[in-house]
Amino acid sequence: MKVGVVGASGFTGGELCRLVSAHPEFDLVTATSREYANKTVGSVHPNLRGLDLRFSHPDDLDDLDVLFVAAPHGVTMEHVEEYRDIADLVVDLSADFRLDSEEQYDEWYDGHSAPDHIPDGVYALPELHREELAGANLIASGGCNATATILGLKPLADAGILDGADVTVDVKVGSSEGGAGGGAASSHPERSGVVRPYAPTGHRHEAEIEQELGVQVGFTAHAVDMTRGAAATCHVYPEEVPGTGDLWQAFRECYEDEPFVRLVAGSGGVYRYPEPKAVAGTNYADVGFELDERNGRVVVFSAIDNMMKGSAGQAVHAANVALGIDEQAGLEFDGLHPVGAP
Amino acid sequence: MKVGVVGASGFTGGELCRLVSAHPEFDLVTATSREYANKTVGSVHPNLRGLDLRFSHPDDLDDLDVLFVAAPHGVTMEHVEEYRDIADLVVDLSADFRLDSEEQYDEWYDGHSAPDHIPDGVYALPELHREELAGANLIASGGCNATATILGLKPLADAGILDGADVTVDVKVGSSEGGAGGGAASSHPERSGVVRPYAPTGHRHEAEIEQELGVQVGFTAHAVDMTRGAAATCHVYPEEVPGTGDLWQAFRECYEDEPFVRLVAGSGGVYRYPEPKAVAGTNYADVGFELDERNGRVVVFSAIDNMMKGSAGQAVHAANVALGIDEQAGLEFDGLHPVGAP
Amino acid sequence: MKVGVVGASGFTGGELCRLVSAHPEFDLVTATSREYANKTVGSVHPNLRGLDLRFSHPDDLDDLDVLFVAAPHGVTMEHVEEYRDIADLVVDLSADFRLDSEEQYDEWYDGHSAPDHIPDGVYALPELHREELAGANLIASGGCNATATILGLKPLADAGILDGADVTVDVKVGSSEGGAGGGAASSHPERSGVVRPYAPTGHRHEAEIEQELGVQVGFTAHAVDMTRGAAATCHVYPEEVPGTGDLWQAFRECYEDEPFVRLVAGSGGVYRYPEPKAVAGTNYADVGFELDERNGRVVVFSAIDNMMKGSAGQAVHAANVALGIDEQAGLEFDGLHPVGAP
Amino acid sequence: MKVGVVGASGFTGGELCRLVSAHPEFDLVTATSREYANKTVGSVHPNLRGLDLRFSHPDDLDDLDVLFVAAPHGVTMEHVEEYRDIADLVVDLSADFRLDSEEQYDEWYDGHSAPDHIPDGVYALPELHREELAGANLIASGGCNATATILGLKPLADAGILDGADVTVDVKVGSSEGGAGGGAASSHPERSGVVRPYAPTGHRHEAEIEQELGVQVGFTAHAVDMTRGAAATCHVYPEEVPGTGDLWQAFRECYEDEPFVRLVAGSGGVYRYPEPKAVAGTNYADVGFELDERNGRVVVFSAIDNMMKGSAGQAVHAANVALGIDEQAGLEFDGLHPVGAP
Amino acid sequence: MTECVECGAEVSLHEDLEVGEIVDCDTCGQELEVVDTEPPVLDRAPELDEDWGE
Amino acid sequence: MTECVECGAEVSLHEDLEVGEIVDCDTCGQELEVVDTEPPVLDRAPELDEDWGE
Ligand SMILES: NC(=O)c1ccc[n+]([C@@H]2O[C@H](COP(=O)([O-])OP(=O)(O)OC[C@H]3O[C@@H](n4cnc5c(N)ncnc54)[C@H](OP(=O)(O)O)[C@@H]3O)[C@@H](O)[C@H]2O)c1
Ligand SMILES: NC(=O)c1ccc[n+]([C@@H]2O[C@H](COP(=O)([O-])OP(=O)(O)OC[C@H]3O[C@@H](n4cnc5c(N)ncnc54)[C@H](OP(=O)(O)O)[C@@H]3O)[C@@H](O)[C@H]2O)c1
Ligand SMILES: NC(=O)c1ccc[n+]([C@@H]2O[C@H](COP(=O)([O-])OP(=O)(O)OC[C@H]3O[C@@H](n4cnc5c(N)ncnc54)[C@H](OP(=O)(O)O)[C@@H]3O)[C@@H](O)[C@H]2O)c1
Ligand SMILES: NC(=O)c1ccc[n+]([C@@H]2O[C@H](COP(=O)([O-])OP(=O)(O)OC[C@H]3O[C@@H](n4cnc5c(N)ncnc54)[C@H](OP(=O)(O)O)[C@@H]3O)[C@@H](O)[C@H]2O)c1
Ligand SMILES: [Zn+2]
Ligand SMILES: [Zn+2]
Repeated sequence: MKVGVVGASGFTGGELCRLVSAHPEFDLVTATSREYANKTVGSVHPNLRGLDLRFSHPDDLDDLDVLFVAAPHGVTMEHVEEYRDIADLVVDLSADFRLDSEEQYDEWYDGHSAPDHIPDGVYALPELHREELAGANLIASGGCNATATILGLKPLADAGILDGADVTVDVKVGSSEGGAGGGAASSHPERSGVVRPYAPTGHRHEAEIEQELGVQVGFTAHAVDMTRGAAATCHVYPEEVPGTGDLWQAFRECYEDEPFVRLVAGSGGVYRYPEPKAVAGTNYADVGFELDERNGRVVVFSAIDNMMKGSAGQAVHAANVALGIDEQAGLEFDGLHPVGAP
Repeated sequence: MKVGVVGASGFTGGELCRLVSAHPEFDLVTATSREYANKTVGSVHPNLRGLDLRFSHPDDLDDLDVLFVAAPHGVTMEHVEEYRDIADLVVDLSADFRLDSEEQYDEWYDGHSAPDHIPDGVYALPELHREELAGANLIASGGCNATATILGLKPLADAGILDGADVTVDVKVGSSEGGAGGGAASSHPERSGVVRPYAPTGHRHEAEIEQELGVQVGFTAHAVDMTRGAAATCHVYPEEVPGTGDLWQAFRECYEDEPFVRLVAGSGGVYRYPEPKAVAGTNYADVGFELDERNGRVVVFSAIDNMMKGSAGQAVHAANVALGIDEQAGLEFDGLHPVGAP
Repeated sequence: MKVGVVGASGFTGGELCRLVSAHPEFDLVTATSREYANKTVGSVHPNLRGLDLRFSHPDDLDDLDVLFVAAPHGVTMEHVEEYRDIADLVVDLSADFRLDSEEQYDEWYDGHSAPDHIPDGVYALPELHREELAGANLIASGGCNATATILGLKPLADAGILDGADVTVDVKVGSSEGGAGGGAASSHPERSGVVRPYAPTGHRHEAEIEQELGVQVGFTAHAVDMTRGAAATCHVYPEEVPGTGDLWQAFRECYEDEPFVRLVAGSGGVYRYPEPKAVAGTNYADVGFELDERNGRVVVFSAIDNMMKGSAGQAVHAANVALGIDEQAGLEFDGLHPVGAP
Repeated sequence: MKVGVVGASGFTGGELCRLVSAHPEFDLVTATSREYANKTVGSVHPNLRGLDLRFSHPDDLDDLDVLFVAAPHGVTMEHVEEYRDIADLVVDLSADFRLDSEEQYDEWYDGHSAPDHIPDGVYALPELHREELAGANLIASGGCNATATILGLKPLADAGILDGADVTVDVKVGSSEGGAGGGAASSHPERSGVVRPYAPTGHRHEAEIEQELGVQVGFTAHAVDMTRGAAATCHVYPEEVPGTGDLWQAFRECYEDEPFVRLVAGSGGVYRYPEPKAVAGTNYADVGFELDERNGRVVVFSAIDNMMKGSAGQAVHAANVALGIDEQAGLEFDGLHPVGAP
Repeated sequence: MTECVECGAEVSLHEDLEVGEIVDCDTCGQELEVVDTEPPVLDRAPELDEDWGE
Repeated sequence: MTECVECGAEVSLHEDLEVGEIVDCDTCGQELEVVDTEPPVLDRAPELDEDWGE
């Protein structure tokens, strides 16, 4: 299948190029960049030095089977007609088609310029939307913080444990979440070693979380010193505190057949709970929990690589589902150990 | 004044040596280590290479004005008679004398072997106990996570905002919190780049927090990739949501005369909220907050250097108060910028 | 093919498990650990959680086609009879069979306990020994610093540019080079952020370098803040200074058909020269150079992942060659971008 | 004394503000920034939040006793008349007045626009120019890499060991060396975890090194993952190899009375040789060496904090000497332990 | 096949199991002590906490 | 006062010195073994190398 990537000079765009070019069913034929047009993809992404491909301008897109768009919010809604014309399947990584209604965009973003296409957009997480994804032709890949949160809380939502519960989500993310641009705050001297509240309140991912889980959460995100990775710690105070057995059952029911969600909790050794470096480079979401009986609290941990399960990997996974390909195709990498701060 | 440090080869003990030796009123005459006895203090702590002092054995302590004890939990309670005999003022950095009653030790620790001395112990934070500290002769320096939490939430407690509120504390800490020992989990390859839940529930600092604030909190601590620093994010859902003005007033009332607590919130630039690297090496606690009206939540951020305000700095500050010395003596360092992951 | 790994709980052993289990021709049937016998491999190596295998004791090795040994120096020489009995091909990652003669072991190590097997050992780098490797049954995988150095300097050696030249090699390595054990010097607080001379002179890899290149080098290694990776900067003062064209020719002649050596020099963008993070997780050695006409110096840069090209990857590559399998089998991963400090 | 800082919003300018404001003889009255004029100094430098000072525009400089200029190369030469008019002592941190002659500027930089002032400039290192500094009124603070190199090699130069020797200098530096600006290459995701050759050959600090030591060196600089710090490893092949005793004598003679140079070599423990994190935040240069008898090589290690001994600290030290103040005034901080990657 | 007391998943056990041996559950990772062998009975193994200064 | 065999600086020694004790030179940091006490004689202490995989 002929596959293109818009925004290929960016971080998620580069990750898509990596995944698509190693995918057994995909051929990477187009990778766009305005800034680096005509340069080799490897000149920007050193891991793709072996790729025999140069960036082209996004105005020069040709017919494709699949088009991944990894541009800032707003770009896809502006070009959606054109993109859907060019490609049978458009997978967008921005927030442009994640929410179900124009009203939600008005509330959380700056309005929507292509509202007619909103109903076609399917939220990409196969763990929640596997059936709607089959045959979809406009897919909206989720936000990375939202993905970590949704996957962590989904079992509790399904088991009714979130009904009436107070839920706080405290997220820690790496610097790649900011994309390849980056101003003073993301320069190495300022960004190294931080535990920096960057979205104390009002994070727009709350909209997706609420939509997907049906629960309102208090959400705060912190930048920490890693490049890849997002970790969500969800503090849940249920109306009725469940037992550990109930929790295991809820998590296992939800995920035992999921190829990309692993339960990690209570194990011995160094890696007892989900943590982002254990999933770096992979499409896994590791989720786990602990019961705090004293305080009537369930603590859920969820860890993903924001470049993978949090964006490019999720997008390819959803495309696989939509196209009826083996779900795990192109997403087999299991990660590294030891690994520092990937 | 003649000052000694027990446990001087450890992390907080080394920090105490640094502070004491540069303190205008203190003379560092004794620094104990069993492992490094007779070696220069500088051979373990490279920043103290200029110090003309060798470690001595803790069995050889002589008369002192002040004795700081930076040994693991249990050591001070075992030697407390001896220490108080030797020194007019004993400042202990462990948890041995932090709690008000033997019952609390039975609940949270493994019992207490010198319960008669418990009533004499004064919790070290001058922001809460300045008056009791004056003239104290047994001081219990607080836990670092507890300190960050207590200082963050104190203004809300004083203003009644915590009454009936749900409170969750999500802490991120550096590797020096584990002390100078360290097994596999704290080796560089395993510990780098982590966001690792290390105390998901049941952290013993809950006891101190509850004692000092009168409120029960759901507490979870994560190891992150820095060496010095502890950051507490406190998510508070008050019964009645205060306004931003009320919050500012609560924080200012609490801290406007405090030399070591700074309010940091809403400022522009890169450093808008408290973060540990901005206080590294200093005795400051930076505290700030943000109101989440949508979710009826107050988010409080608190950042300290666990080696300073979280242990050695707090201990010296308390000693200054107890001895009637200028509170800030020996604690004037303002930190560095830029600084990476200190 | 049935493949086993001795020392599988260690860093290079874990990497071998990862590579072998994903290798199209290999079946990982045995992974030994004395400390973790009967525990799942995934309990130590979180990236291998999906592997359905438990550690066994090294005394319980059964018949195998290939045995990789990733134990400390000395273990293989002690067990070499047994290992060669059990497996048709033994690939050792230690230094036990790297040097050509017993005399060299006496000079650089503490003597050799199985000198009869020394002649059978083939140094693993296919770039230098592809022909001897075909059909070998005892392979000695090279040292990581030596590998980086040898691959960097080989083109100059072949082109005669090293004859009579002064050569200094200044190496920077990550913390995984020290293996999974680790004392105080490799604890996170002490090891973070270092530029620490750890082998100023007399590094034992000089022996391999001299043997493979026929040139004596002044060698110094520094620990720097990364987990994976070794970078060698080779400062060469040739008797006669070559031109840039000569240098390109030397490097291209040497490596143009090599699947795992890439020439990286003078390119634009951020990644202009070889650097370890661009090869992390891969089996590539990136090599490049710059001519310093003013000082009559050729500077060669060489970067590898010490877990891969510097150990486990090199070992699998050599095994592939020895067994007549596709050289790149199991070694296709191209690395990540962006990536922090992997 | 009334002191001003031009370029106070930058990294070295911020460090100067920190040092000047805590200096017993200095009053920081002016800190310029064009971008942040009228904002508080603390809004850019969070460690200076306690400073009651706002940035002013560099056009509005008033009479001063001392003016430190921490602007990019070229600014001081353009404004030198004005600056010397305003202030009795001008200390420039750029390269504008470091070299002895206009010819050298033509060779290494882009010419000089105020050649008449070149003869007045005194190179700031008191270890080399203490006498000329006394009473100087134009001081040129040295380059950070040059400073590390010069201080490391000076004892060998004085002892004649460099005469006819081959000298290679391999430097590792932190990200603050690039200043507060920073493009893609210094963004956190790209700059983290690097060992990146950034100046393989032709570094302009060679000019200073040659001028100060009278020896030509092959110089290569690498960016590594730290924020503060520069470490120079100097590989020296003397015509006649000295003994260890000769070397100790050379180093001790050179530095035994120097307040800011410490000899660190051969010690036990974790910190055996100079390393940047042990001097972070301080004005120390740690220097040490090892003899490589096998290769006829002397390896010299030198470590500084580029923000301190490599720029702002050196500048204040030189100003202290020029003004006849206690040399160590304002430079007493001894650094931290443990400390991660400062 | 024996159930993990932590998560309820089945734990695969090797043959010559001995009382006192520690195995880990491959679903939840819980360390389990073999308290009986015929039939195998597993209980939570005593935990070794990481030592964190406080 | 005794000279350090590594760097030649004088090493300050405490009183009840014992043979076999290790002290470090405060100039060069060399670990020194006390081989005699009256008068004190110091020699280089055996070094414990960091273990680095290779
Ligand atoms: N980073 C994450 O963790 C993450 C996670 C989930 C979702 N996302 C979403 O993924 C998208 C990309 O994020 P990123 O982090 O990869 O950002 P990025 O690194 O900044 O890359 C964005 C790319 O888009 C291209 N671009 C910008 N404007 C464009 C336009 N008008 N038309 C075509 N191309 C344009 C740019 O390339 P040229 O200027 O060279 O054309 C740039 O390389 C965003 O919508 C983001 O919200 C990111
Ligand atoms: N690290 C933090 O952030 C932090 C914060 C707040 C409070 N604290 C508390 O401060 C204390 C010290 O913590 P740390 O992190 O500095 O630990 P550390 O680095 O492990 O140091 C502890 C020191 O105590 C000495 N020691 C151990 N047992 C002793 C005994 N029986 N008698 C005398 N000395 C003994 C050891 O030295 P020798 O074996 O050489 O004698 C060691 O150097 C602990 O109670 C800790 O909970 C630490
Ligand atoms: N790390 C590198 O970058 C690197 C590079 C090139 C070569 N090497 C070489 O590779 C080898 C392994 O290094 P590493 O870094 O992986 O070390 P490591 O992490 O310390 O692992 C060594 C493993 O060997 C096992 N072991 C120790 N003694 C043994 C014995 N007598 N019999 C059987 N197994 C034994 C240990 O497991 P149990 O105690 O659980 O049995 C341990 O897991 C060394 O020879 C090293 O020089 C390493
Ligand atoms: N970083 C180091 O390690 C280091 C070491 C040794 C020497 N130095 C030298 O120190 C100087 C400053 O370096 P840095 O790293 O501090 O750079 P920096 O962080 O980029 O700061 C430079 C400052 O100069 C100001 N500036 C720029 N152009 C100016 C002009 N025409 N007039 C007045 N002010 C101007 C800028 O502030 P506004 O734009 O806000 O006015 C900026 O804050 C450079 O010459 C550098 O070579 C640096
Ligand atoms: Zn289980
Ligand atoms: Zn000495």
